[in-house]
Amino acid sequence: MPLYYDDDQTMLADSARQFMAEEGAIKKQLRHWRDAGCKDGFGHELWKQFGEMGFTGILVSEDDGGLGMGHVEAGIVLEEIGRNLTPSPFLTSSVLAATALGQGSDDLRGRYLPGLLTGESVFAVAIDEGAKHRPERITTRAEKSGNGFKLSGRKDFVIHGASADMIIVAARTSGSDADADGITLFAVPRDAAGMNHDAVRLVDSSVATHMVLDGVELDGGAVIGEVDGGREVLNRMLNAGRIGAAAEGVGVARGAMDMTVDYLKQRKQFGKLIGEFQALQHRAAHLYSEVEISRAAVIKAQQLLDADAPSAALMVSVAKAKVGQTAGLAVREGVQMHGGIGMTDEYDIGLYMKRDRALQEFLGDVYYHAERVAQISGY
Amino acid sequence: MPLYYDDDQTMLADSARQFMAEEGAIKKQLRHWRDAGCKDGFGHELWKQFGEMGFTGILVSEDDGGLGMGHVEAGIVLEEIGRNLTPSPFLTSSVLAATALGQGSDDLRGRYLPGLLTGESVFAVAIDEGAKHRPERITTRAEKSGNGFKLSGRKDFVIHGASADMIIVAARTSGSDADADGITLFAVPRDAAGMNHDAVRLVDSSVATHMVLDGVELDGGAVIGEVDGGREVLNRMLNAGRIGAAAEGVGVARGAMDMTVDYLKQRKQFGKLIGEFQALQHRAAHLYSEVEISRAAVIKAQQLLDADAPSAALMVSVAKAKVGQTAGLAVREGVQMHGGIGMTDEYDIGLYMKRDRALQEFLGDVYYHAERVAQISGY
Amino acid sequence: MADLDIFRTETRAWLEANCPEEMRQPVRDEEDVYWGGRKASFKSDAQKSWFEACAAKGYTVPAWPKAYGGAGLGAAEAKILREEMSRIGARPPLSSFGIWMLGPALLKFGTEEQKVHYLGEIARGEIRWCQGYSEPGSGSDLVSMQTFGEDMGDHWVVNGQKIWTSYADEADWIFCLVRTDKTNKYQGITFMLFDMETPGVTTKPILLISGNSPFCETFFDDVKVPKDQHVGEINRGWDVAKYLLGHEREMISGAGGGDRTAAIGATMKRHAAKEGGELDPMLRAELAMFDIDALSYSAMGEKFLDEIKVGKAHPAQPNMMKYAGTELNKRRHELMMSAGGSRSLEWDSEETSGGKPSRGWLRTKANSIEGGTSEVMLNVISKRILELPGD
Amino acid sequence: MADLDIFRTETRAWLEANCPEEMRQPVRDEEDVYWGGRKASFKSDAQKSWFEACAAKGYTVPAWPKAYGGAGLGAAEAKILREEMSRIGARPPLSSFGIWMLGPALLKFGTEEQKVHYLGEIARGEIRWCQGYSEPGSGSDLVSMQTFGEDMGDHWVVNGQKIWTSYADEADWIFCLVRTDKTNKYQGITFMLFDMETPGVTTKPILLISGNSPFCETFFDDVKVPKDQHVGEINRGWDVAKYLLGHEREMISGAGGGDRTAAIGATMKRHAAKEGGELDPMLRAELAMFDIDALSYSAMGEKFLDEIKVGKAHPAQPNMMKYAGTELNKRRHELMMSAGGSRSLEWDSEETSGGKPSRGWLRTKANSIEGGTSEVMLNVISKRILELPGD
Repeated sequence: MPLYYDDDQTMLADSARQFMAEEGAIKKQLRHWRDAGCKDGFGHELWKQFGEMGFTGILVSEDDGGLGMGHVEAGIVLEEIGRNLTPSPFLTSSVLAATALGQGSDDLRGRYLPGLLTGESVFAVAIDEGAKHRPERITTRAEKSGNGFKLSGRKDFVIHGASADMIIVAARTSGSDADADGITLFAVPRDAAGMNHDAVRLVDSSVATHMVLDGVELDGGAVIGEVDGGREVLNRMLNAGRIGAAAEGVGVARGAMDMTVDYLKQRKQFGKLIGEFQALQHRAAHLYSEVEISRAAVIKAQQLLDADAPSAALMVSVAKAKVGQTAGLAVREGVQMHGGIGMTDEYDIGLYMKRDRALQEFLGDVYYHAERVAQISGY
Repeated sequence: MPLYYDDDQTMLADSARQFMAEEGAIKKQLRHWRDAGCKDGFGHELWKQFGEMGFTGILVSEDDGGLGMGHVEAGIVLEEIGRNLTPSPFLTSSVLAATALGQGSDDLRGRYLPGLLTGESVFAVAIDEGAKHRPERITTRAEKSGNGFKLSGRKDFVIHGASADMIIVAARTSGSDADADGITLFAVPRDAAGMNHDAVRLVDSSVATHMVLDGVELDGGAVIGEVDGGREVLNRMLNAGRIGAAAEGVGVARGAMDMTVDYLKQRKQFGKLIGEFQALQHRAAHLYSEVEISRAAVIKAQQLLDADAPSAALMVSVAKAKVGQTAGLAVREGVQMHGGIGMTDEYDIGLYMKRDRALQEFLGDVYYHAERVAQISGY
Repeated sequence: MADLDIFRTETRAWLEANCPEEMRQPVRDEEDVYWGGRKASFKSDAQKSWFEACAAKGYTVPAWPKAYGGAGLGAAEAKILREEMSRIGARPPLSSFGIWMLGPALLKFGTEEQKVHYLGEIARGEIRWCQGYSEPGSGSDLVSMQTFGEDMGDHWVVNGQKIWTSYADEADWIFCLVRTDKTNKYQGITFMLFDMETPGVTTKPILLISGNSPFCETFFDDVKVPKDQHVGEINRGWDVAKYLLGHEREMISGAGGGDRTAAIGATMKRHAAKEGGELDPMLRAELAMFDIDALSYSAMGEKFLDEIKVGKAHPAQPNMMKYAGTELNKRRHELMMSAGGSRSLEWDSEETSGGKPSRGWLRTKANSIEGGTSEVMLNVISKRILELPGD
Repeated sequence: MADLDIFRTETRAWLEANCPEEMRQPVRDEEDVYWGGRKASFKSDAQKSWFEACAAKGYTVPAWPKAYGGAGLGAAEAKILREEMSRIGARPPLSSFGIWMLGPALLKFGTEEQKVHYLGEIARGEIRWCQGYSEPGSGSDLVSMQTFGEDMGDHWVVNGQKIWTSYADEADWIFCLVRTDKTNKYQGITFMLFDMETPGVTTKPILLISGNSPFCETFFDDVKVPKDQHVGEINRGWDVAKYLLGHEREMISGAGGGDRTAAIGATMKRHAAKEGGELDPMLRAELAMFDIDALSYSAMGEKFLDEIKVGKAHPAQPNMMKYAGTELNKRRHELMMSAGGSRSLEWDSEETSGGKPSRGWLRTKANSIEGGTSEVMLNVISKRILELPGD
């Protein structure tokens, strides 16, 4: 498959770009909800519009009423989200949760997917325990109790946790903390007794929670996939989320780069446009080259995931790490080249730097994925 | 102690600079012996001149007829050696071997130091086993036999091995391969039976050997320091050699930088001196900054070593690694900024690149010393 | 030499007696420091007594002459005082742009009268100063500034706008570059001093990406400035400004020492352990590479200070220090954020005492912009040190 | 679609029958490849039979029209042939600047007569070509070249000097930029072709830091060149040269694939194990960072080729590919040298088959200079892609 968009994908990209530039614009969404101190950190109206556009169901099978598309298409939407820093539950709900639910029972899919498709429901995922992404190690326990389970433990960095109607929790039903097996995924409804959220606003104005599960009782129907067999579903969900975050990161990088290159063409210093200074030209050209290469890595990984290729996991980590490097460079160069005003809240470039930082951390940073690349490659 | 040269050191620096620029110049030494295919890779005449200048005895105590100076002074000479790419046995003989012999018996010092002082003797050290510097692991064994020892094993990267009158060999007299203790240093005379050298010319035109010890018989008098207590002497020798190599590396970096900056002021392209192009100006300025900082790190480490400070070992690894980064940058930028002619043997800049590469590898590269920095710092 | 030993013993004893325990805690932010001025109030009795003890002894500005409120210490003594204070982790009794910036300018260019008057006020923490250099549109190109002072005989009438005036909203007086001759770019600028309460002066804080507002926009609308309120000659203010910029870069260059140059690997490991995790092997490698650069830079800082003392440093060397030091500090905070993980993303949580990690990280991004951008530093190095041809 | 499947089956069978085992070994250096020409000789019978089989079938230049010695394959078929050859690791039957450089120029700018004559010779490996572009002093600034051809009616008399002429000492003919109008910088250059045995042509090999001499200085002393031996119009040679430079950058950009973009971490670990050691944790981290860049770049290479096929690639994109690809390759060899340790320093030992690691490492330093320096590539990207203001 060629590494560029086919006609359908190009159409989707055009409509996503136009929609996000208008409805998802920084002023209209990110700044609006941030300055309003919104407890969700995003707008439910926009989320419903996502539903009307069909974005919410991109990764939901057609049998379940979705579009049954792949990660390339989800990435198209995410790149525009990144470019406009549009706050929404798309990544957690329509990519992570939707991927997991796709492996769930008819009952679970019937209970949760319709609300997702219309943009009425918001989902979150609870994976991390501690400040770094370490899904290899899951200590939250789910004990059998009656015909169901009782969950106890603590989860961190649960994006949209306090706004979510349902949270997918990875818990241990057997084995010891570091075992690959013995993991089970649960769909935990918001009103489940014994689930407490400590909400914290993050640097990018999104809201995450530290989540405590204090003997949360669930019936067997809440299990996604097989009991003790959750690792495979978890990995599928993580890969979808990681390449999704990478695609959003490409959008962040491109948005920051475009804004900066435009600025280089307007700002004068020492009687010259600063874009005439060769040192800045070369740095901008190097950045362009890194952004192009990162984007290619992301599309390659998306295609491998869509093809269920064995090499997908490696390429996903390559792409997440590469985008992390590049987006970090883009926002640092962006702020530096903007000079003093780049440090002011009035200009948007700083918002890109903040979003990039949170995105870098989500589902594994450069260092985490570099380690994975080495391990998967066998060194 | 201030981090600049005092009056005596300034005088030494001036005479070393003048001497090396005249007698140790690239054309007169490195190219001459290289093009002559000299088996030693350096000139014995120059080595005797080192003796007349007193350089050979900088680290030899006054009681033993040396100057009894410190690593700052040795570094002054080494920086000029680096700047002129002067091939000589100074680092192996007057720094590494001299440091070890300083811990040796009156008999050993009396046997070997006079020849060193006059520049008649050349010494080498045999530490590495395999292609990377791993002194923590020594497998060459020295078994007791009679009132002496019998050495068996293989050593690599023995610089000047085939030219040396005496080779200091680190061997294991007890314990297992990776033990810290159980190491003994031996002074092995060139004519020792059972010692075979396979000489190889290296990229920088120096000559090293792969050395095989096939039951080499030595009497107890060949032991430097205590039997089984050689690790401490070895470390002292290694730190002296490492900071010496770092000082030479600073000279290599400065030589390459100066040559390149001069070229930027002469070469025209597109009707301009290439030194007028801001992109090159900024890269040159960054390089200058790295070179200055590296040099400060080296002098700091030298002073700590001379003061026998506990933090010396950390700073030595910091300096060796930092200089490795910087000298590498200097020679790469040097060749690139010279353009096509930088690739020709006719110009000297490529010789700096070759010497840097060998120096990087000698006594531990950037990665080896970065690992040491982490371990010594406790992470 | 003996005298210095005596001085050290006395100083140690004096600090023991006068520096309250509370004032020996690390400074977490600018809040923890006393900045002086009319609007100032002490955060605690300890802060008050520490400041007063120092002011009485001239230790708010130890190296200034006694006549101007200092202690008249020589270089060696001043060094000992610094060493003894940092030994017990004593906080500075008083911080201000008066001490760092205006003071040195007055000491070099001021009249005797100005020194006695203004330096005294600074030393006693009575007047807090702010700096009026940059203007919107000028940025790195300082001399392109437009704020104009019209000569009305015994006074100027100043109109214009300044930006990046630190804490202008809390300052009492401003030292300010004002164009007094439009026909001469460099020799048409006067270094003026005036009261921020003069009619026509207004300030507007600038909200930064860190969420703080340490800087203001400052507007001058027909501000009357008496003709005697200038440092150096009229129309020669650029000489004063250049001198101060050099001085500022020396200061910003961190002069070695301080957190900025410390190694962080071991701390980050403990930090990770506290969060119940290990350092990623790859992050560990990055930290080692950083520590190598940080420890090397701090050796450079030490060397730089030693060389300055004896005039061995290249006059443009502060530009190199400023460049390398600020780039290093930005990298340091990037790595601290990575080691801190999602916890360090928190913007206003208690656990992060109000988002110190993330706000501190964002704050460092200004390091390579304020006081001369990294790009300007590199230009200066290439021109003045490497003497590459200029265009 | 079916046709292509048939073609693949046939091709596979043909290769099986015609590509000797010996010709399926990796190419270690240019020695292992047949370059053709009058002075050429085959290194082995296998090389000879492989070349002759391909030449007969037009597979030395599969995509060229049959009339010019090619096989007239379409893009899809050519791709299949490439895939099948790399599947069995088949060496190219013939390499030459005629195939890479002059061929494409003639196909676009040549007369029918020139195509039949010169392309045929190239396809059959009869004539080996070299390129005469750069001159001492010109470097990146190609159009500043001085070699002049004086118009003598039916021929030119060429005087001057070229540098970096690859294997000029082994080549039969040269395609060469010659100034034919001193009054017009760009439109005063003619793209000439002439025999290296013409009186007045002399060559001098240039010794490189790698110890090899793949390039020469070439001198022209009153060289007679018949007026019909030029490609494109007289004084319009720059158009041909520009086209070829773009083509060359596409080619150098590695077009994805090949060693240049492969990950190396796992190989380096095996290598270290063979030398009886482990990878340093810090080197391992660097290798992982490199592999991330290498695998990303190879995805970019694939994307670039796909986009070129359908004309979706930005016309200046080859400059980005060339920049990123060559910088990556230099880094790759730096890391291979580090992993190889002191063994890889050896200059002429048997164990390193004559210093392949170190000589190969040094060779890569030219990657970012030849065919347009990295600096020129970055200039082009900033001007033509980012459209930053030019000076």
